[in-house]
Amino acid sequence: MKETPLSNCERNFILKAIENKERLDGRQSYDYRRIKLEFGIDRGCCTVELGETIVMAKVSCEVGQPKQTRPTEGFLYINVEFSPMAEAHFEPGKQTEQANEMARVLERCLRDSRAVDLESLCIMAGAKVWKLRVDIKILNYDGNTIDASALCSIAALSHFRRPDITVSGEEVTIHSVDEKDPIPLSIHHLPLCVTIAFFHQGTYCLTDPISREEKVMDGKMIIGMNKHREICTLQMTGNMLLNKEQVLRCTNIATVKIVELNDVLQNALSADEEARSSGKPYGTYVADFRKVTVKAAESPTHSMSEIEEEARSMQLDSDRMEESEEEVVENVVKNSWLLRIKESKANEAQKVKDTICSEIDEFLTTQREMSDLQQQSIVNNSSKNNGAKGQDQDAKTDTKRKRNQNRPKKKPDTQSTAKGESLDSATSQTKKSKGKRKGK
Amino acid sequence: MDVILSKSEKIFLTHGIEEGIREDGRAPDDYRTIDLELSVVPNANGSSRIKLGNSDVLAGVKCEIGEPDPGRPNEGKIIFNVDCSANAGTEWEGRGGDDLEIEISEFLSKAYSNKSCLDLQILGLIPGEQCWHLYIDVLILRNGGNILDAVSLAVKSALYDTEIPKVLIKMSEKGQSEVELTDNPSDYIIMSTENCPIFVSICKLGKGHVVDATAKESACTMAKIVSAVRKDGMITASQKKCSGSLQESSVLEMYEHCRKVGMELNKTLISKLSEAKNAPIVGFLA
Amino acid sequence: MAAWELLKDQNFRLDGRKPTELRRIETRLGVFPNADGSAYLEQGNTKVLATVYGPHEVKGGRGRSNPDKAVINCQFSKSAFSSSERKTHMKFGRNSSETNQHLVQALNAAVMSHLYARCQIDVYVEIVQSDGSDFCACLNASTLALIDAGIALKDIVTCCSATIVDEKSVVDVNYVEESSGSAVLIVGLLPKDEQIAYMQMKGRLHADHLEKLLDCAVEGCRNINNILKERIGEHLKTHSSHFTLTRPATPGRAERSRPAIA
Amino acid sequence: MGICEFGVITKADGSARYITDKSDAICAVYGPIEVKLSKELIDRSSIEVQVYPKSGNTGPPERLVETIIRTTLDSVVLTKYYPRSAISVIVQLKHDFDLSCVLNSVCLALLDAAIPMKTMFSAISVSKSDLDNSCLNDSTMNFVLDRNYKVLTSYSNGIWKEDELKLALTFATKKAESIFEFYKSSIERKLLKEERS
Amino acid sequence: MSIDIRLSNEKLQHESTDFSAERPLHLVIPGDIITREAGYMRGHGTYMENDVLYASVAGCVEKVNKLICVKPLKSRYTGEVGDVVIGRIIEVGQKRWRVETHSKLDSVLHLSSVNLPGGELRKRSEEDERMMRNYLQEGDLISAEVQSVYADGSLSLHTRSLKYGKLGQGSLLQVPASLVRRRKNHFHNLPCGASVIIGNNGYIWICPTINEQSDKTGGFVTNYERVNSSTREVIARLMNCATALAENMVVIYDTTLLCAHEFSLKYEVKELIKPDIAKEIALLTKQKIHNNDY
Repeated sequence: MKETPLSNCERNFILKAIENKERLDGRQSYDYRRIKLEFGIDRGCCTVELGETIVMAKVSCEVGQPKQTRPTEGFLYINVEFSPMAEAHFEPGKQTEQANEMARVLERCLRDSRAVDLESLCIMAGAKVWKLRVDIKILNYDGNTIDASALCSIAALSHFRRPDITVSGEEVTIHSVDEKDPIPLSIHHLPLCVTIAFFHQGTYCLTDPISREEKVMDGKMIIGMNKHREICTLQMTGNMLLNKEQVLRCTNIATVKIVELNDVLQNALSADEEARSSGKPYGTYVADFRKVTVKAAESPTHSMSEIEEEARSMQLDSDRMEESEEEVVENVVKNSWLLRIKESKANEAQKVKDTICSEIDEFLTTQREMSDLQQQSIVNNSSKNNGAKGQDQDAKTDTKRKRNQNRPKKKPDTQSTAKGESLDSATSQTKKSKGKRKGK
Repeated sequence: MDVILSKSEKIFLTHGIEEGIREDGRAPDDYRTIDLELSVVPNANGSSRIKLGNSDVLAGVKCEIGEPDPGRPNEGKIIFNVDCSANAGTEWEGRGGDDLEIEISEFLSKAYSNKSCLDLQILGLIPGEQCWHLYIDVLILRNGGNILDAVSLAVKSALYDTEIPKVLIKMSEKGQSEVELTDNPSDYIIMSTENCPIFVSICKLGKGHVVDATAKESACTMAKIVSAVRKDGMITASQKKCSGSLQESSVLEMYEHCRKVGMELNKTLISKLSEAKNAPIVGFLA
Repeated sequence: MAAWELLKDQNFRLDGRKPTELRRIETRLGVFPNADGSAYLEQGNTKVLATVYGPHEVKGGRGRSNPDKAVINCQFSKSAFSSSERKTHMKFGRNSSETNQHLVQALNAAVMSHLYARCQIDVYVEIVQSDGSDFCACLNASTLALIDAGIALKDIVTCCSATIVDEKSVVDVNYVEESSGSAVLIVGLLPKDEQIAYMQMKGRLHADHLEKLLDCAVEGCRNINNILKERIGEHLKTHSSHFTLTRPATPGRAERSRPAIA
Repeated sequence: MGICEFGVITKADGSARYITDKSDAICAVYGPIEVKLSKELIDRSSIEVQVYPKSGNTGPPERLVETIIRTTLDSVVLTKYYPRSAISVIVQLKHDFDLSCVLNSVCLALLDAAIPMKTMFSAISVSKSDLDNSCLNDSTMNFVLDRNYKVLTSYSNGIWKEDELKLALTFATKKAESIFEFYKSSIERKLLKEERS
Repeated sequence: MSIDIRLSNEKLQHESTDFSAERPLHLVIPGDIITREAGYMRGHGTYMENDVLYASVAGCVEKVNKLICVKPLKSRYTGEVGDVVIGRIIEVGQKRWRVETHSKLDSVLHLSSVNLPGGELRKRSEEDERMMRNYLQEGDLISAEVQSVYADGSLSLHTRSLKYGKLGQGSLLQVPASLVRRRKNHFHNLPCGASVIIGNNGYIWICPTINEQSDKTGGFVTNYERVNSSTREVIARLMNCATALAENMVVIYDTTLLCAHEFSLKYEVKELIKPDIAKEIALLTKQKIHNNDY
């Protein structure tokens, strides 16, 4: 079966929506979809669901000969396969360009950044080493397979236990699981990937694109990074042109997103440990970011600056980090994360209030029928404060509708330029802050 | 390169050869100008570049220590590998050149399999355990006809240029022999390449036959005989190519022709090689 | 070793270059007259041949052709004797197919492919000798070959690598520096508008250092671009005498060459 | 009995994940879809089956399972309704291999994809130890039974005596009953859920 | 038997004389600004961005009134109506032939655009369609004129004049199309004893002298008679001269070809393939035509 191309009207619709900072699934530009990690009964098997995208990784190992040039290093081989299950047009066993590219990016991200300690995989120098193999299978395809695969493979590698061995002279005994407890791999850091898709010649960018967005994008920037803000790989693909500022902005976005993803990974791993120790066969963990950033979701213009702000604060954090010990580093990151969680769990009414306040701000900037709206929103505000938690959703749609009613009054161009300005100001802000730091 | 010609073009070309006037004015046993350069690839132990008319070939020799063949414990090994670069034309893209690559490398190993061509004993280090492996990689950059002759010239020149590092054989504490490379880079051995064969291809077009056929002439060739000729006129390997059939008398005639041309070609090449060894390297910049 | 330390103290690199100094660049256009375009490029000891065939009719069925623009097809290969250790190059391996893809990506940014609807442009690159920054040399040579073929380009896409040695960012990385394990950034740039058409980084690098390294690579691209421009200019000058005769003498005849306004 | 989840593979026309104590399999069904010219059948649709192990490549054991699934489906699926088309069944194992689990996941996925079938089917593995606790023999017998408890396919390992086979069949029939019950309740749940949304 | 092996560094270094000084050329490379002034028309080899006209190829700027073009040193042939081209049939299709003319896309020759044997105004029948391969088959060479240029740049050819049609015995040579000078006539019977057709697409056909009256049959009567040795030698000499001119980037038209032929007479034909001699002849020719200021 051949691949069905995206219809032109769909294409235009998606592009138009992106121009208006809206996405098909109602997410905000930099939101990830719901992430679910599920570990297998076996060690080293992990499934990641990123929205509808499903990726499965399985780590296996065998003993083999090392390279002559690197006699004390083991191997890490990554294989990516698009299962015909994921799309009817994927041919079984065929190495597509896309799979090839993914495998190379992941290899650079995990192997060339020395995330997995390959020297610890050496059994006997020059003769025997462990060969690790990560098989990644895309079971359901709905875009952003790289981020999902990176998360999945590093989770599987962290989860994996290799058989224990005893070396006596020239002989190597590999112990079965019953004889000796298998041992975990030595992993130095946890690199994860964030993909940023670009549209309209690089004017708009999104994280975690779904497949329909991927079909209309100009290109993407894949950033592999760990929580210490160390970039592990960078890869620009597709037909687009970026300037330096855009590249640096990408890394700022990635910095924020990596912290989120890293947290998901850590929580999932500990969830699995917990489940296993309590006798369950395996553990699962679900994270939904859309709730966390609800505030941002309602005011698109603010989200960008917000994320930049966050990146900036994190940069400041990291400056402190470099001076202090590693443990402190973790704490700082965790604190900033906890802060956000707290924020999200805060009083529902407060949230709604914030939303409306931000709306008011928006309207203030465009200076249109301010008083009228304020009255409206005050009415809304009071009504929602009275309302129960369950009504929150309705309330939001309510405000949205009202906003839509108001929208035609605004000129679309002014809106977009206003956004552009705010973006620019945001970047200049970051620059300034950097300058300050340098000054110190 | 595949050249398509119309029927009348072929007739014009064939008649010309029968009359002894080739398309470019050469006589039937004239070669085009051969450009020779040695040591073009610094990363190789020996290398050469041969331009024969429009054909362009690069050959590199690399020495590595490996195990000898069990049947010949005292000898080294030579391994031929031919690569048809896509640079030569779109038809060699991807797997396009594979067949030709195998054909040429097989013919090269056949021609060099005769013991008298190259002294392989000199490549032996520790009998039965270690020896030199000479990897001879040929890169065909442009195919302007008569590629086989050009390849053989390049291989012979590259071997002439090859400097094999000298090694010391020591006895280790365990009583095993060990090979140690000398630190001095100017300490090397050179093989005698006097007896290395050169290919001579003779193409039969109509009633005449020619050496060093151009791409167009190859396209009208009915039968072709390729022989690997040593400087003393001995033929170490030969093959007949193309679809046409040959009578016994013309086969013999062509072989004789091969021998004659081959001896002359060997003589000219050998005389030029020593000169080329000391010539400055120009490479692809000229 | 002592000499090495001395070099390091004096702010020199292992091969005696300053951090922002490029290796010597030599070029030659039109190496193979049978091709539509060809170029040879030396970047220090990395030596590359590139050939362009086309634009021509799409090969392998009309299904592959694009009615709006050209299909660019790249094939990269590396001769067995190119590096210090002999290695037969896998034409269909993962790495080479990735390199092909990346070359296409970078060239697509420069080629005005809408002018060559339904056509195919083949770019073949052969590394004759390798000493680091292979991809950069390949891309630079491909650009030169495209120019030699008279294919319309928006700008001369140039590529340069950068890495960090002893906490200093250095440009145009050689093999020794490349294999030292620190992060290597490769940038393909359209210098006219300073637009990045290709970017790749491997190895680990703190995000704060990215800007510095990026600046370094971009600067390198700009310098390479200036050198290439100069070389193309020289080539043009020595080979353009025929224009004095082929260019139209009277306006009347030239009017036939209609403008390419769509 | 196990856990069943429908619609896991959203891109497919129907899919199901079936988890038992022993195994865990995902099955996706695409169909009826366009068929390759070489596989086209004039009077019915062709059934393509692909089975992928949890890691590594498809090998001979998977090929065997593919054949078993195909022969079972050939007799169950009403292929003549969709001439010149293909029904593609893909199974991905997430844990150890178990034939009955794979086959049941296929049946559930076909139900989800609403591919017309003559009858539902259930697969049961019976090992000798199921029949006789004292038996340490690991011979297994796999039955695929239709709605009327008639045997569609069977596949055995080890040595089985005739009377043992009969015993195994009655055991399987009993188990099949509960599996069909399970199918029914799962489908009911799924339909209810769809109705609600 | 002649075998000539030379070392690469032995190549003669002729100092190249700069002729461009007489008529200064405006040379540009891709990305160079041609003009910032408004009001110019964008021609081939240029593009407009933010009201600035840039070059997209490396070559020479040509300004004709308000139209600015950049002509590259060499490129694939871009056809214009009325050009004389030489092409090779590569496919026989339904009612048309596909012709390779070294342009970016294959050209077509419609059955309706050829003269069929037996009269110019004969109606094309189904019989003719079946017989197409008998007229022109794969590999055959034709001379033709560009009838029209399609939107995608591919050419439609015609041979509806008795001077065009299938080519018989002779030699074909391919040179960069940019070296061919556009002339009124591209068919020449040279006084040295051969005919030459210089196609605008860079294909040059050299053949025994065409007899004006009897040979103009549209090429459907093929002559397989042996060509005599002296003619052959002239053809070979002309071939080598044209190759020498092309390799040294000297413009090619009847005058330069004759000029080179004249200079070559002091050498034997086979000596002309030696790169040094070829270069010498090309440079002499170049000098001469510049001095005469053609």
